[in-house]
Amino acid sequence: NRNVTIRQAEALQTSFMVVPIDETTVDPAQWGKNFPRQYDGYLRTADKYSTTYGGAGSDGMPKSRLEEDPRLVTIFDGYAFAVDFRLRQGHAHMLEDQRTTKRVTERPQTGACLHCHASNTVAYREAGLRHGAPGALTDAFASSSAQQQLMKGFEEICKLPYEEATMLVSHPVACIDCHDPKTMALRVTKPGFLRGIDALAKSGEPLPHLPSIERWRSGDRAKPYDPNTDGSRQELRSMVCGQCHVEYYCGPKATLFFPWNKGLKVEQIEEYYAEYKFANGAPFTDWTHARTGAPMLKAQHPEFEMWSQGIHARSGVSCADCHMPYRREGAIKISDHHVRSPLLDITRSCQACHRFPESELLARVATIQHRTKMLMDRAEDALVQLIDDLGRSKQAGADASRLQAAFALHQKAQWRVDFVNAENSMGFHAPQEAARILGEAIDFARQGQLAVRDANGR
Amino acid sequence: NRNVTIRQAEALQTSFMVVPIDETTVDPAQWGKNFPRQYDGYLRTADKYSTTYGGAGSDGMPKSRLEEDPRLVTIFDGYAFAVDFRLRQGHAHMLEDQRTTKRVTERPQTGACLHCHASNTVAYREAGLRHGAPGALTDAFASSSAQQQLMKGFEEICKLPYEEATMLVSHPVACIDCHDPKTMALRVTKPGFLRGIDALAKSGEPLPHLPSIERWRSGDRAKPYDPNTDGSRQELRSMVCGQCHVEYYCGPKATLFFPWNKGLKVEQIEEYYAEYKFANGAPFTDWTHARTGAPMLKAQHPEFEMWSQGIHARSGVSCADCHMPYRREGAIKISDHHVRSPLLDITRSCQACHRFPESELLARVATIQHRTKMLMDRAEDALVQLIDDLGRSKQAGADASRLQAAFALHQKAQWRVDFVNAENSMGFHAPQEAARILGEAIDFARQGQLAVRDANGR
Amino acid sequence: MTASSSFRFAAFTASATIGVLAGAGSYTFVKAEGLSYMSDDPAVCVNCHIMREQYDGWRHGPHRAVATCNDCHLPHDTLLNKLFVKGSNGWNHSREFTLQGFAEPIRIKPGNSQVLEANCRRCHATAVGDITAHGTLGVPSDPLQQADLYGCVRCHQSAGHGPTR
Ligand code: HEC
Ligand code: HEC
Ligand code: HEC
Ligand code: HEC
Ligand code: HEC
Ligand code: HEC
Ligand code: HEC
Ligand code: HEC
Ligand code: HEC
Ligand code: HEC
Ligand code: HEC
Ligand code: HEC
Ligand code: HEC
Ligand code: HEC
Ligand SMILES: [Ca+2]
Ligand SMILES: [Ca+2]
Repeated sequence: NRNVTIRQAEALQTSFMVVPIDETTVDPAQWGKNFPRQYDGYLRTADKYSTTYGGAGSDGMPKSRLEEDPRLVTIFDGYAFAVDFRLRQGHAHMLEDQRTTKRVTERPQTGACLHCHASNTVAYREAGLRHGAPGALTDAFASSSAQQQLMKGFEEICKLPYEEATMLVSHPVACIDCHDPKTMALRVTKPGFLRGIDALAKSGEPLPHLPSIERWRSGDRAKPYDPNTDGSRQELRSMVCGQCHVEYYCGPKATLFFPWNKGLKVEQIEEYYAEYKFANGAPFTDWTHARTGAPMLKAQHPEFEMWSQGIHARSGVSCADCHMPYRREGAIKISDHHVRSPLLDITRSCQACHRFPESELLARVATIQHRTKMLMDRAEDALVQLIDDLGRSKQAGADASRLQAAFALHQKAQWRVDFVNAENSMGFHAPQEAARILGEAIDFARQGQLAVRDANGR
Repeated sequence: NRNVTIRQAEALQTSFMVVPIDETTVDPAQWGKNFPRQYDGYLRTADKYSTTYGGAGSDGMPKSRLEEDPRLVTIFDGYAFAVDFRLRQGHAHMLEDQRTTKRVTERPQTGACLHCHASNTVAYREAGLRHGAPGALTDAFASSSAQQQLMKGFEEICKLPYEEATMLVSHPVACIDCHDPKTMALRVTKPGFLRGIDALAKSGEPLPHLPSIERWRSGDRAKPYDPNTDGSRQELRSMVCGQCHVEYYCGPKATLFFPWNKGLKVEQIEEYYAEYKFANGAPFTDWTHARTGAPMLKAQHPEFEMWSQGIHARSGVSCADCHMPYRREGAIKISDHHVRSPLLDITRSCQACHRFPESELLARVATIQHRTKMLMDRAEDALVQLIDDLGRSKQAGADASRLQAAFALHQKAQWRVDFVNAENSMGFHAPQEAARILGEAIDFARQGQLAVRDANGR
Repeated sequence: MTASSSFRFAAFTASATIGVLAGAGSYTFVKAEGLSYMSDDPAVCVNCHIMREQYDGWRHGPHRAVATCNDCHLPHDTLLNKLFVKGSNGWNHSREFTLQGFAEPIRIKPGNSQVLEANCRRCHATAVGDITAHGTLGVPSDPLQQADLYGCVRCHQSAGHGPTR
């Protein structure tokens, strides 16, 4: 392969292996000895900041989304998110923020939560070995024994109560979760993603932004799709993020999963949940709304899903392109491991591709985000009014059977509002798609109000 | 832009003035003798075609929008557009299509209609001279005498009945409407646009896509903004189209005008109409809805306004860049005067800027247009249901005073649905803005239905 | 000489011979423009007005002072390879120019974008050593190759000819 020869010929050894690292090396500080520049950036994810919609504030506790938008307390009534729900901050805080949220301290949670809040590649494999998976921790990650260790351990840790499980990990996401210690090539290691992308590949949904899946589909499909061997480097620059920045189910009733079996669009995920049955045969739902009694779905940070609907994804622009732009350090270029809002570094994050002044690029983002926010406010108002109407007629003793239509509309409307609100770019990752989803949300919420009136014979 | 200067040079070298042309030369065939390539393209606008949403069909009468979407008959009930409303076709047909539409043959119309359906630069000036405007027809277009002729004639012709006025013109839009016969430089000649852009310049609305206006604003404003002297060439490549592809008022109650005094956004135009009073002091309205009795606004082809909200406009991409792409003929490049859907010539229209395969670019447009269409269907359904509800309660004898809120919502909802439906790119010119507008439309329509129920004490 | 370059040598001789024998096409080729390919002077690329846009772009681009057309568009691994690509490009473009059969806008061909990226990395090896060490950034990089978009030009599209829009 010609590329490989070029690479070997030209790759200059600008970083030196001062300490050996392998599949057992969790501590980023060790990796950092070999790659000090990347490690420095990685550590800086502890920095706090705010943009109009990004970041979580420049000091103290991350800002509360519930205080910023009290409608959310009504919207999530009866669910843990109504108790404590904050803005996200840098990777360095992920483990601590999870351990201290009231959603964990005041509500029982399982070890599944750790899937995206800690470096657990090794923790999973060790647990797998303890539970009888074959091989040794030093086995290459790609080996079938290592894969069995990973999946077995994942299943087991998901079953543990959170307090027990969290003792098994000690770092936020770390080098080993995204990199092969031998080659430093990118890799995905999170079980939820490995299963989710497999289901997605098997689905019929066209994926122009993931050409390696399209290629796999047109092949004999003898082996299942494997992102680490079939995926291109450019795709992996997004997939490593898709390990966590996705919608998920993470609760006691089933092992953590990504609902991608029918595709990544909001209505495809909704449809999958609608058909999904828990082990006990019960239909899928996250919780029952306290005010209305309607069965609810909770959407969480579908960045990967929304990005997939946008023009950037179609154009081969990866998460890392914008959130980990190349930066020059001395004579050489590295990927900025200070993962954060691109608006803090427009020059590197955007201007390589967009030859417009920084002020103009900021204005474009502001326009997109403002349109999204205005429409989202409109949708949340409609949703809250529906919840009030439903709540009132329940109190007035209207019998639930006549409110079924309204319940269904409540779920559909809220699922959509939540999908955009939980997504963290305020519409930027897919501007028209975000607006489309909100338009539907408004329709379902208002139809719900009509259904309530009509049900009450009026 | 250097390529451009080169091309101008080429254009001049390679076209020989075989016949003299001046401000009195209306007939494009005359101009065509000097510029045969452009003339050939101009003639080809007679060709018929269809894309998914563009064109008007490959043969016979242009397709009827009313047959394609019967909801429009309910939506425009009581207005001429409910009688005859077709898809647009090429420029060559503009005059004939206007003369033969039932909106003209079965409804009285004024000469104002001709503003955008004929070459009338000369017709206006001649009429102006007849009505005592100073100077001669040969005066340079920029001269104050010529401007007085133009405006006077425009006012007079607008007052005539259509049948009389249309005898004064004999060509669809022609060279002289967009070009200075001496230099072939672009120019705008339509009174409605000259007044509209003046009002827009005076407004406070930021116009990042029209930098010459921003520059004029920051100056001493001694002279009013003049697109023909202040506007850049790139801006004129859109403004010549903005002479006609815009929202307008064109009726008996006031001289034709473009409602741009507060800006180009859908709600800014709405606000301007809300404050506008006709000479007789009556508030502004286009017609009263036959089914509901609500005062209505009609939106017409706001391409210029929608384009202004899109990323392309902000990026300095003009109408002509996409709809009149440069094509090489032998050694020189000319602007394709066969103005039509860019989807019929992706290579020249898009690939000059987008390094993606034709299939991919077509897929992008399809995705944007499909999202828009789905949301528009949703909005039209909501609107029609509101009209039905209002109609029913009127029949049921509900007194109008209690329905005021619902009437207002009917107008707001319909204005927005119509704005997107009348715009001819099915959302492409500004994808997120189109979706935002439809989201609002849905909200107002459904709120209207709620208002009806609540008004009827139920 | 390696197996591949000896094949290339054969191919080059072949294309050169065809060039000499091939009537009108080779007439143009010999007459002037084709020969331009044998020079390293950018001015001669623009013997063809068709190269004007790129020439002007290059003259306004960030590399005008440091790299000429051939620094970027011809291989610099072996002389033979350089001659071969020169010959075949010169031949193709002359033929296309004579027949006027090429598609516009003119777009770099897959083979030539590989050559191009190799040159970026030849000159900037130090700068990009870290980012390329663990996996190529990746030719093919041209979307028209229906492949993933990676490689230098994905972000530095304007390096050669300035902003193209
Ligand atoms: C084309 C550039 C681009 C791409 C590609 C992109 N993003 Fe973003 N992202 C942004 C911008 C711009 C924002 C808004 C930042 C702000 O509001 O401060 C954002 C916001 C975010 C946020 C919230 C950031 C904060 O400061 O709170 C997260 C998390 C995020 N993106 C993750 C992702 C993931 C995961 C992917 C890939 C699946 C991705 N992004 C792809 C540009 C991009
Ligand atoms: C192991 C899971 C995981 C992976 C992998 C991951 N993230 Fe995150 N990311 C998180 C969590 C959890 C947070 C929130 C941390 C907090 O608020 O305590 C977060 C926060 C962020 C933020 C917000 C930063 C801020 O200061 O507001 C951005 C931006 C972001 N991630 C982008 C990315 C990108 C880009 C990638 C891939 C290169 C990525 N993430 C990979 C879990 C992950
Ligand atoms: C599939 C990946 C994933 C799983 C599983 C997951 N998280 Fe997160 N979590 C994230 C990402 C990504 C962010 C940052 C983006 C955001 O805040 O929306 C985040 C943010 C957070 C935050 C900070 C912001 C906030 O919501 O207050 C807390 C706390 C948190 N998660 C707790 C939990 C708990 C508790 C669980 C288990 C019930 C859990 N997470 C499961 C990926 C995940
Ligand atoms: C959330 C995922 C993620 C984590 C965690 C992460 N990296 Fe990276 N890293 C990336 C991405 C994405 C790239 C770009 C790789 C590419 O383009 O192929 C990268 C590239 C690199 C490279 C190649 C040179 C460069 O800068 O592009 C090195 C070396 C590296 N990372 C070291 C580290 C070290 C050391 C750590 C831990 C301190 C770490 N990474 C943690 C995602 C991650
Ligand atoms: C690696 C290249 C690349 C990077 C980095 C990049 N973009 Fe883009 N951007 C594109 C491409 C490609 C398109 C699609 C249109 C086109 O083909 O030019 C696009 C489209 C857009 C659009 C219009 C489409 C939409 O979604 O509204 C905006 C706005 C935009 N980019 C802003 C940004 C901002 C802000 C950043 C940085 C946070 C950024 N881009 C980073 C390549 C990039
Ligand atoms: C970036 C490219 C682009 C720009 C700039 C642009 N358009 Fe369009 N336009 C399109 C596309 C694509 C369509 C959809 C064509 C279709 O559906 O067949 C379209 C559709 C139209 C149509 C309907 C065409 C038909 O076939 O029926 C009209 C009229 C139109 N545009 C006028 C304008 C005007 C006036 C401007 C400037 C104010 C403008 N366009 C700017 C790309 C553009
Ligand atoms: C004098 C008014 C006027 C001007 C100036 C004008 N148009 Fe039109 N345009 C029309 C009318 C009227 C129609 C519809 C004709 C019909 O359906 O009979 C039309 C139709 C079109 C169509 C649809 C073609 C088809 O076959 O469906 C496109 C595209 C278009 N115009 C683009 C432009 C562009 C781009 C410009 C500027 C370069 C422009 N127009 C300038 C009045 C104008
Ligand atoms: C400000 C410019 C303008 C004015 C004034 C105007 N038109 Fe048009 N007309 C257009 C443009 C642009 C199109 C093509 C775009 C479209 O069809 O939406 C068009 C299309 C048409 C068409 C073909 C499509 C259809 O609607 O059936 C008819 C017929 C027509 N106009 C009649 C009229 C009549 C009658 C009047 C006067 C009441 C009038 N126009 C006034 C600009 C104008
Ligand atoms: C609806 C507006 C419109 C009409 C009508 C029109 N043109 Fe043009 N013409 C343009 C635009 C836009 C350009 C591009 C000008 C520029 O880039 O400065 C152009 C450019 C030209 C040029 C310069 C060379 C080139 O092709 O770019 C010539 C010559 C020309 N037109 C001749 C004509 C002739 C002859 C007619 C009548 C048969 C005509 N035009 C009708 C809009 C129009
Ligand atoms: C003269 C240059 C130019 C032309 C011609 C052009 N574009 Fe664009 N296009 C851009 C620029 C600039 C952007 C903004 C993003 C960026 O900066 O790359 C963009 C953005 C886009 C986007 C993403 C933004 C959005 O509105 O969704 C799409 C899709 C797109 N173009 C499609 C097309 C199509 C289809 C055509 C042809 C009908 C076309 N473009 C013609 C320059 C152009
Ligand atoms: C004989 C006239 C002529 C001369 C001299 C010429 N070119 Fe070209 N060139 C063309 C034509 C014609 C094309 C379009 C060929 C096609 O797209 O099939 C082209 C295309 C190209 C391409 C893109 C297509 C490809 O094959 O990758 C490159 C790169 C290129 N030329 C570089 C050069 C360089 C460098 C020089 C000077 C050493 C040069 N050209 C001199 C006529 C010429
Ligand atoms: C610094 C490197 C560099 C130099 C020097 C350079 N080019 Fe290029 N050339 C490029 C790049 C980069 C591209 C775009 C490749 C892409 O986008 O895939 C390109 C593309 C082209 C193309 C194809 C058009 C296209 O957009 O694909 C032609 C023709 C061309 N160059 C000719 C020339 C000529 C002639 C010269 C000398 C006057 C020259 N180049 C000098 C880097 C260079
Ligand atoms: C013949 C050697 C050579 C080749 C080939 C070359 N470069 Fe350069 N490049 C240089 C030198 C020397 C500089 C420093 C010029 C300066 O700083 O003014 C430079 C500067 C740059 C810069 C920084 C200046 C800027 O554009 O902002 C970038 C980026 C760059 N090159 C990218 C590329 C890419 C991408 C390619 C291939 C398409 C390429 N170079 C091919 C020698 C080369
Ligand atoms: C994902 C986008 C991206 C890709 C792909 C990319 N670069 Fe860059 N490059 C950048 C950014 C951003 C900078 C600016 C870094 C800075 O200023 O700190 C840069 C800077 C540079 C510089 C200038 C460094 C200096 O001295 O100013 C050179 C040279 C360069 N890149 C060459 C390359 C080469 C060669 C490749 C292919 C191997 C490449 N780049 C691939 C984004 C990219
Ligand atoms: Ca969920
Ligand atoms: Ca109107």
